[in-house]
Parts: sequence; structure tokens; C-alpha cells
Amino acid sequence: MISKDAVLAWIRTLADVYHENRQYLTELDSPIGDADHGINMDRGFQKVLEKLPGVEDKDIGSILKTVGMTLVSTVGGAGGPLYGTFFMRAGMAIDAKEELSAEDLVTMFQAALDGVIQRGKAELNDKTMVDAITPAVEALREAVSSGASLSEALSKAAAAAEEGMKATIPMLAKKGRASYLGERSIGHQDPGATSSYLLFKTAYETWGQAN
Amino acid sequence: MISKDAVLAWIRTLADVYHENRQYLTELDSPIGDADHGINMDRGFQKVLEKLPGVEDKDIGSILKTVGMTLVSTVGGAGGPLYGTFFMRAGMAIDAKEELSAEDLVTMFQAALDGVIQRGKAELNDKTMVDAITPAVEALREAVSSGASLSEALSKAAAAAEEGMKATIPMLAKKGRASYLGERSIGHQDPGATSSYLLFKTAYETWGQAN
Amino acid sequence: MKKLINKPEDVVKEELEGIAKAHPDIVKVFFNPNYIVRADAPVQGKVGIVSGGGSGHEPMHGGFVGMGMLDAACPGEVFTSPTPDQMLEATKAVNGGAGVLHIVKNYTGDIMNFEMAAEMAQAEGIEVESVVIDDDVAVQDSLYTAGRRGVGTTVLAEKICGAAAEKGYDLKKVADLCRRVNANGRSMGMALTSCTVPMKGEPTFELAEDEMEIGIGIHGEPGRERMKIKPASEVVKLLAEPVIEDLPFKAGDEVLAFVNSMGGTPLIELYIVYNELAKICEARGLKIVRNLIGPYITSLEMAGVSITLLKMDDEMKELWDAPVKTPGLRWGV
Amino acid sequence: MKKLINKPEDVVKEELEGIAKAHPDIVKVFFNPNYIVRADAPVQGKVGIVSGGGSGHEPMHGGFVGMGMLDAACPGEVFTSPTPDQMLEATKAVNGGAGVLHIVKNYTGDIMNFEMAAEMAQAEGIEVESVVIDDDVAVQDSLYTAGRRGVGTTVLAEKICGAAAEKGYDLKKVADLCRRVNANGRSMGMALTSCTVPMKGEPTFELAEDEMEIGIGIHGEPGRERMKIKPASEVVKLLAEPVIEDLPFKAGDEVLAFVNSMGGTPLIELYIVYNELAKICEARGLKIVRNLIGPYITSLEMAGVSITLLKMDDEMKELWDAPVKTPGLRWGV
Ligand SMILES: Nc1ncnc2c1ncn2[C@@H]1O[C@H](COP(=O)(O)OP(=O)(O)O)[C@@H](O)[C@H]1O
Ligand SMILES: Nc1ncnc2c1ncn2[C@@H]1O[C@H](COP(=O)(O)OP(=O)(O)O)[C@@H](O)[C@H]1O
Ligand SMILES: [Mg+2]
Ligand SMILES: [Mg+2]
Ligand SMILES: [Mg+2]
Ligand SMILES: [Mg+2]
Repeated sequence: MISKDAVLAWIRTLADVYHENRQYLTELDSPIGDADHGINMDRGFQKVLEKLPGVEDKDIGSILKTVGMTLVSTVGGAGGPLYGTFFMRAGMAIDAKEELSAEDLVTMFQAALDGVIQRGKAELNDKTMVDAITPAVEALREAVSSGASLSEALSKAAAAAEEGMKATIPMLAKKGRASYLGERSIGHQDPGATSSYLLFKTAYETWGQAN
Repeated sequence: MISKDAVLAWIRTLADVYHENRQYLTELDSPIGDADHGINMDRGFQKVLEKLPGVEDKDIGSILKTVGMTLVSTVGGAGGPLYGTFFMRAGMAIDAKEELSAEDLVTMFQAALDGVIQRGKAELNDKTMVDAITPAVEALREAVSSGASLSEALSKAAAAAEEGMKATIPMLAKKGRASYLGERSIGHQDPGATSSYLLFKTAYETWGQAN
Repeated sequence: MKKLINKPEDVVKEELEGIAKAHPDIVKVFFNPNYIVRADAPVQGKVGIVSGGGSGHEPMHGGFVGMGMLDAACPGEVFTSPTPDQMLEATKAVNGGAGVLHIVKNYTGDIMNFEMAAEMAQAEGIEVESVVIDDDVAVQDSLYTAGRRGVGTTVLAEKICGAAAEKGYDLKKVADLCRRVNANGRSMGMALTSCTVPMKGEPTFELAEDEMEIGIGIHGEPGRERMKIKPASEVVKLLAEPVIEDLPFKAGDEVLAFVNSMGGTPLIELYIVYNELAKICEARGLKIVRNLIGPYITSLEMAGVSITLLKMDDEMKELWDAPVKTPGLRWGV
Repeated sequence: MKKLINKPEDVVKEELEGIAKAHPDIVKVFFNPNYIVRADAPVQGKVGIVSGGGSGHEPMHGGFVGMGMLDAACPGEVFTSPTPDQMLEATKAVNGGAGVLHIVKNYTGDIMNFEMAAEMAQAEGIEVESVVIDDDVAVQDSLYTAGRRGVGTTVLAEKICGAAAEKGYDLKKVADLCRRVNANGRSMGMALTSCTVPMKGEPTFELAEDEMEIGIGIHGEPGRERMKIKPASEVVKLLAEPVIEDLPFKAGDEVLAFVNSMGGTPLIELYIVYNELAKICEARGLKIVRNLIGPYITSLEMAGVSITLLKMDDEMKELWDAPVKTPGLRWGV
């Protein structure tokens, strides 16, 4: 089981990870975007860090919804509504829980993904974060339903996210700012898919190692 | 004696000289000016070349006045009124002559210098063209009155102009655009003094060699 | 990075403070969330018009708030769409009971954030219509992609719809007019240099001393094609022809010609560009009946221009000429 | 050199062609010699106001021709004073029988060329007064030198005197007012980058990536001092303090604050600069009663700003607010 503290630790670590990768994500957003993805994610998660103390004693669902709402109102761009929706839907999906089972994680991330797709209307292979989140959620579900340990399941999810992220490189973008480039979007890794990979990687590193 | 053809040759060569030195004079005008002196002189003298055919059969005075008026209406900046006045006064001083003696040259250049000083109100050592023209006219007068050949006299005038030009390097500018720089004008050769030197150098090369 | 700024993270805040101090007679500026409204908002009975987008495009949008144009603008971070809370507050602040029009440039972020804001405003009982501007012919249009970017036509739509709202058009009429302006406007831009996002601190892209980028966006997005620099006459042709052929504009059409600086290109060059554009329009039989020349939708300090043509009808002309009093555009008052 | 131009030698001609095509309702443009006059010139019985100077400072001066401002402008080559024949033709074209004021920026070339033009115009029976603007505090003033450069105050003098002439002031009164504006205005500028004169094709000076030049002129003339770049707050202090101390401006004074882009600095930075300037003025007890923010007296594509403060009296305020309709400045009409 993943405790509320572990969820809080994940979010805090995620803030550090996005802070460290601010420049990297922004560089990825330069050739096929507008050079702000890392800056936006960092600004949003720093604000999340500020907000966390006020909701720490609430349930996990409320905490995640607060994260989502904070991201919506501080990130802006495409990342804000998408990651905002991701966390709000995640929070709504698990509601008032105080700890999460592996099955809860599957439910939660599936709901998050559904929210992203509903908001952004991207399909697989459009060269967006959906290309990292989708395989991650699938790998997680498969591993959990085949009885893998939480650690193993999260490790597989992170690996699938990474593969999905890398698979965006040869893709021609159909959604988001990169789509304006047409053919010239090919050959570049999608920044949003990369931040999504970092999200699953951090989940594995925070929750998987301990379990 | 200097024939009208020689005067025309001087002006035509001067046009070539300013064309060749366009970049050089402009570079000199960069650190202590506005990077246009060579461009301005070249534009003016190219227009003079266009105008010359129409006045070639007039007297030398009229030709020089036309040169002056053409410069006034095409050069602009400080160079336009100053060189314009230079040539207009030169033309007025020798009036309807068809050839020039050494003494005429002295009279002509002295009048030109007077015009420049009256128009620009610069004194010696203000770091302007006056610092090249003044010693040139003095050297010319001295050489002519001490019986030197025209070639020798013009050679001395050109040498004096060159010295005067170089002497502007350590000067602190008091007039013109360079004066805005105060102390920082020191150490740079004045572009106007340089174009004036070229004027006397070309006179020597056109008239001196032949005589 | 060479900019007249203090800390990169304070750029938008301090810019807004400057605007607040400079134009208290025209606008009120609110912080956290950031938005700018007309000093006399809400105007009772008038349709409110709200736009917004990333900062870095000044005077758009904040400079177009005022009588006869926008009722409110929501400035995001530099090149980053603003957030729904800004838009919601702005929408509430300008709602004079006749509903609010959101003018949204077609960027995924802007679309999604405005969509969330519209949902929230509607939940609070405010009637909201949204019109998306997508006029950039440099981008291939398609149902399966994000479509075209919104660029220069946005400025023209804001002016024309602002005048319509001022005249008492109802929400549906203003929104329809806005769609008509969008349907009749086409743009394309180019860059001679990159811009530098303050928080990034380095140019978004690199262009060699002899290169330019054609079909650039207003956020330093790469364009259609990179090529050697060319004389203005050819550059203008490269921009104007796709614009003209896209609508297509036809001989006899009356057009507004908008020559826009991307921020670093000075007016002297804009007039040279306008001169070339006027020649092309004349050769094609297009009649330029109005024009706008200057830095109106910029991309920070990027050197370059964009060209927008808008096919005008009599109604649009009349609304274009109507009085406007904003920090960035003013006449008739 | 990266510019949207055709041949460097055609820059001014083609710019003027662009202006002629863009604003036929406001100005008429003449070529060989080049000058721009109000479309309705000469206005009978009104004092005519003529200014001029090198090109490359757009919208100054050509963009300020029109009702309520200049009657004519004489554009020289880039950064090169125009010639007397241009000024003479412009003076004749705008003489409505009440005499003509020449507003001359204090550069040796401008002074001498306008002097020759005034002599010629007077010889043709036109009454001419000349006022020299010399407001740049970056330059040491002295009787024995060329004195100070004319910069930002020129724009303000043109607006205020233009309104006065429109109101029917006679030549002497307009000229006296112009001298009063000059006596009460002070400016200073700085550059982050050099400009490139088209005919030269290379930057006039080189600044390292971390350097700026303080006290720059509007022709790429080097400034007072080169130093490492600093935050906007410090840069504005470096400009505003010499300006304030020179007049000196005193607590309680009402001022117009003019923040000007040198051409390459976008509006977003100008508002940050304005914000800093407003803080300094407030700390010193100066009351900003009017302002002007934008690229009005530029130096081609140079990045940088200048700051001008003008101490205003009630008459100046009223004249500032009076209607103006020019390509570059417009309100009230
Ligand atoms: N419609 C969409 N659906 C899902 N993800 C999207 C969509 N549009 C963009 N994205 C993601 O958003 C990322 C860019 O985010 P960001 O840079 O923060 O926003 P912006 O493009 O507005 O600057 C892209 O790399 C892509 O992964
Ligand atoms: N008052 C003056 N008297 C004499 N010569 C002057 C004066 N002012 C400037 N000059 C000369 O003019 C030269 C600059 O000419 P130019 O570059 O054509 O004009 P501008 O300074 O208007 O650009 C200077 O180098 C100097 O020699
Ligand atoms: Mg981005
Ligand atoms: Mg010069
Ligand atoms: Mg963005
Ligand atoms: Mg000059």
C-alpha cells in the first residue's frame, strides 16, 4: 500500500525533479515549441509545494485535486490544463482514500489519462504526453493484474513511459504547438511526453524502491 | 598655370578618390561620429560628376560654384554645407577665369577656408577639417610667395594637410559630432580633416605632377 | 540575454505595474490573478469582450483594452497562455449583463484554458461565446491537427468587434462578426532574428547572419522554411502570395493591409515593406482601403514582420473607423 | 546586416514611397528634393512648422506631420542632416502667410543646413524663426563646443508647438513656446546594441554580450560610458538622475515622462522602464501628469531606451492634450 505520506513525498520529489529538469524540458520545447515547458512545470510545482502544507492532513483525493487546481491556475499553456486535469481526475478517481493499493493506482492513472485525452483530444501517435502516459498506464494495469509486486509494476510503467517518450522522436506532431511545424516536427522528442515520463519515473523511485 | 581641363580633372579624380575612400572615411566617422562621412562625400561627388558635363564649357568660377551648390544639395550633414561653402567661395574668389596661376590658387583656397570657418565657426585645434585646410593653405601661400614651383608648392600643401590631419588624433573635439564625446574623442583621427587632406593630395597629384 | 528587465520571473508583474501607472485613465490592472480591464468596466448592457494570451506580444492584448476595443485582457507568462482563473475573473469583471465574448487565438493552451474558464463562467450564470482566430497561412490546416495559429487578424478582430459591442450589437451578432473577420483575414510572418524568452535567457533558435525564417509564429516557433536573406521585395512576395492565394483575395476586393513589426524591426523598414505590399496588391487588383503599420502583435524583440490582409465589407470599414481609446490604438477620441 | 530593405541607397526613397501610399489622407510626399507636408498645406493664416533631420529616427519627423503637429518634415539620408533645398521647398510649401518656425535639433549639420535654408527663405520674403533643441544631458554643455544634442524633447516640442500654431499663436509666440519647452525638457539615452547604417552595412560600434552604453546619441554616437549590463532599476537610475538633476526638476514639479524605444526594444520592456521611472519620480516628489511610451525617436534597430522629462505648465498641458492627427501620434480626432 502507498501511504498518504508516500503520495506527498511523490509530489514533493516531483517538484524537485521538474526544478532540476527545468532547462532540459525547456530545451526540448525549443525546436518544436516555444521554449517554456520546463519553466511552466517548475512554476506550477513550486506553487504546489507552497500549497501542500495547507492540505497535508486531508485525504489523498483532496490533496491530488489541490495539486490539479494549483497547476491549472499557475502553469498556463497546454501543460496547465492537461496536467491540472490529470491530477484533478486522479484525485476524483480515488476520492477520500488515506492509502492506495496497486489497483487504486491503476484506477487513478487511468482516470488521469482519460482526463488528459478528453481535455486535449489527442490520439496515440499525435506526439504528445498521451504517447507516454498511455503505455505507462497499460503496463501498470497488466503488471498489477498479473500479480507483479508494486515495485515491479511501477518499474514497468516507468519503462513503458520512457519507451513511449522515445517513440515520439520520429513522430509527426498532430496536436499542440509542434503540429504547426508539420514535417519539421519529426526527429525531436516531445517535451510533454518527457515530463510525463519523469512523473512515472518519480513514482517508481518514490514508491517502488520502498515497497 | 592650371587649365580649366586640369580643374575638371581634379574634380573628377576627387570623385574617384572619395569613392575609393568611402569605406575608410566612414570607418573614421564611426568611433567619433555617425558613420556616414565617406558615404556622404561619395554621394555628393557622384552627383557632381553627373552635373559636370552641363557646365564644362563655363569658366572655372562657375564650375566650382556648381560643384559647391551640388554638394550643398546632396551631401547633407556637416560635410554638405562646409564643403559646399568651400567650393562656392572658391568659385566666387576666382570668378570668371579660364586658367589659374599659383597666386590664384592661394586666393581661391584662402577664400574657401574663410567660408568654412564662417559657416562652421570652428577654430584651430577644434579637431575639424579646419585643422587640415588651414596649414595646407598657409604652406601653399608660403611656398608660392617664396617662389617655389607649383608642383613643390602643392606638394608642401598636401604634406601640411596630412600633418594637420594627423595632428587631430590627440585633440579633444570642440565642434561637430565628435565634441559630444568629450575626452573620448581623443585618440581618433578626424574624418573631415582626412577628406580635406585627400582634397589637397589630389590637387597635388593632378596638378603638381604635370607642372 | 540583453533586456531592460529586472529579474526574469518578475517581467510580467512589473510590466503590468508599469501599465497600471501609465494609463489609469484607460485601464485598471488586477494582480493574482493578473488581468486588465477598462477603467469603466463593467459597461452595463454592453457585450463584454475578453481576450488574452501569453505576454511578450505587446501591445496585444493589454494595450488594446479601452473604449471601442477590449473590455479585458488576461496576460499569461511570457509566451504562455494565461490560466482559467484569470479569464474567469476578467469575464466576471466586464460582464454588463449582455454576455461576454472570448476572443481566443488558436493555440492548444489558449483553447483549453479559455474553455475551462468559459465553463466556469457559464456555471456562474454568465453567457459566454468563444471565437477562435486561426489566420496563419504558414501552417497547414487540417481537421486532424491543432490547425492554424491565430496571429495578426486577432488585432483587427478585437478592434472591429470592440466597435460593434460599443455600438450595441448583441452577443450573438458580435460573435458572428468576429467569425466573419476571422474568415476573411489571413496572415504570414517571418523572422530575421530569434527572440529570447527571459526565463530561458537564450535565443529560441539560431539564425546565421545571412539567414531568415519564413512562416514564423509569434512565439519563436520555427517557420515553414529557412533560407538566405533576400531583398524586401522578395520577402514580401513570399509572405503576401500565400496570404492572397489562401482566401483567395480577388481583383476588386477591398482590403485592410496590416504590416506588423515582430518587435525589433523599426518603422523605417515597415514602410519599405508596406511599399512592396502595396505594389503587389495593386498588381493583383486588390484595393487597400485601410491600413495599419507598426508593432502591434510582437514576439518580444524579434526582428521580422508579418503581413495580414483582411477582406473588408462596408460594415467592417465603418467599425474600423469608429472611435477607439486604448493605450495601443487610438483615434476619433 | 539584416534588414527588410532592397538596395541600401534606396532606403529613404522607398520608405517615403511607403509613407505616401499609406497616409494620403494625412500627408503629401514630394521627391527630389524630398519633403513631406500636410495634405492640406499651406493652412492660410497659420504659422507653419517645419522640422527635419536624418532618416532612421522614424516616426520622427515624417510621422509627425499632420493636423496639430508639423506642417512639414525634411528627411535626410539615414543619420545625415537634410539639405537646404529640401528645407526651402518645405518652408515655401507650408507658408500660409504667418511665417514658418524651423525646429532644429542641435547637430552641426542640421544647424548649418537649416541656417542656409532660413537665409534663402527670408530672401524670398518668408518670415522664418529657428529654435534649436538641445536637451541631451549626456553631453557636457559649453559655449565653446557644439553643445548638447537634440533628442527626445524634440517630439514633445513638435506636439506642443503644433497645437499652439493650430490654435492661432503667432510666429513669435510659437517660437517662444518652443524655446520654453526646450528649456524645460531634459533627456538621456542608452543602448544595449548598436544600430547598423544601411549604407555602411556593419554595426557602428560593438558591444559585448554583457555590455551596454550609457549616454548614447540617436545616431549610434558613442555615449558617456560603457559598462556591464545592469537590472532595469539601475539603468533607469543612471538615466533619470542626471536628467532630474540637470534642470533641476524639484519636488512638486508637474512633468511629462517620456520613455522611448531606440527601435529594437519592445513595449514590454518600456513598461518595465516606465515602472522604474515612476518610482524614482515619486520618490523625488515629481508628479507625472502626462506620459508617452513607445518608439517615437528611434535609432534604426538599436536596442535601448531614452528617458525624457518635461516640466509642464498649464499651457503646455492644454496644448499636449489638444487634438493631433499624424501617422505617428494621434488623439482627439
Ligand atoms: N492536445 C494535446 N493533448 C495532449 N497533450 C498535448 C496537447 N497539446 C500539447 N500537448 C502536450 O503539451 C506539451 C507542451 O506543453 P507546454 O510547453 O507547457 O505548453 P505550450 O505548448 O502551450 O507552450 C507538448 O509537448 C505536448 O506533450
Ligand atoms: N563646426 C565645424 N567646422 C568645421 N568642420 C566641422 C564642423 N563640424 C564638423 N566638422 C567636420 O565635419 C566632419 C563630419 O562630417 P560628416 O560626417 O559629413 O557630417 P555629420 O557629422 O553631420 O555626420 C567632421 O569630421 C569635421 O571635420
Ligand atoms: Mg511550450
Ligand atoms: Mg558623420
Ligand atoms: Mg507556451
Ligand atoms: Mg551624419
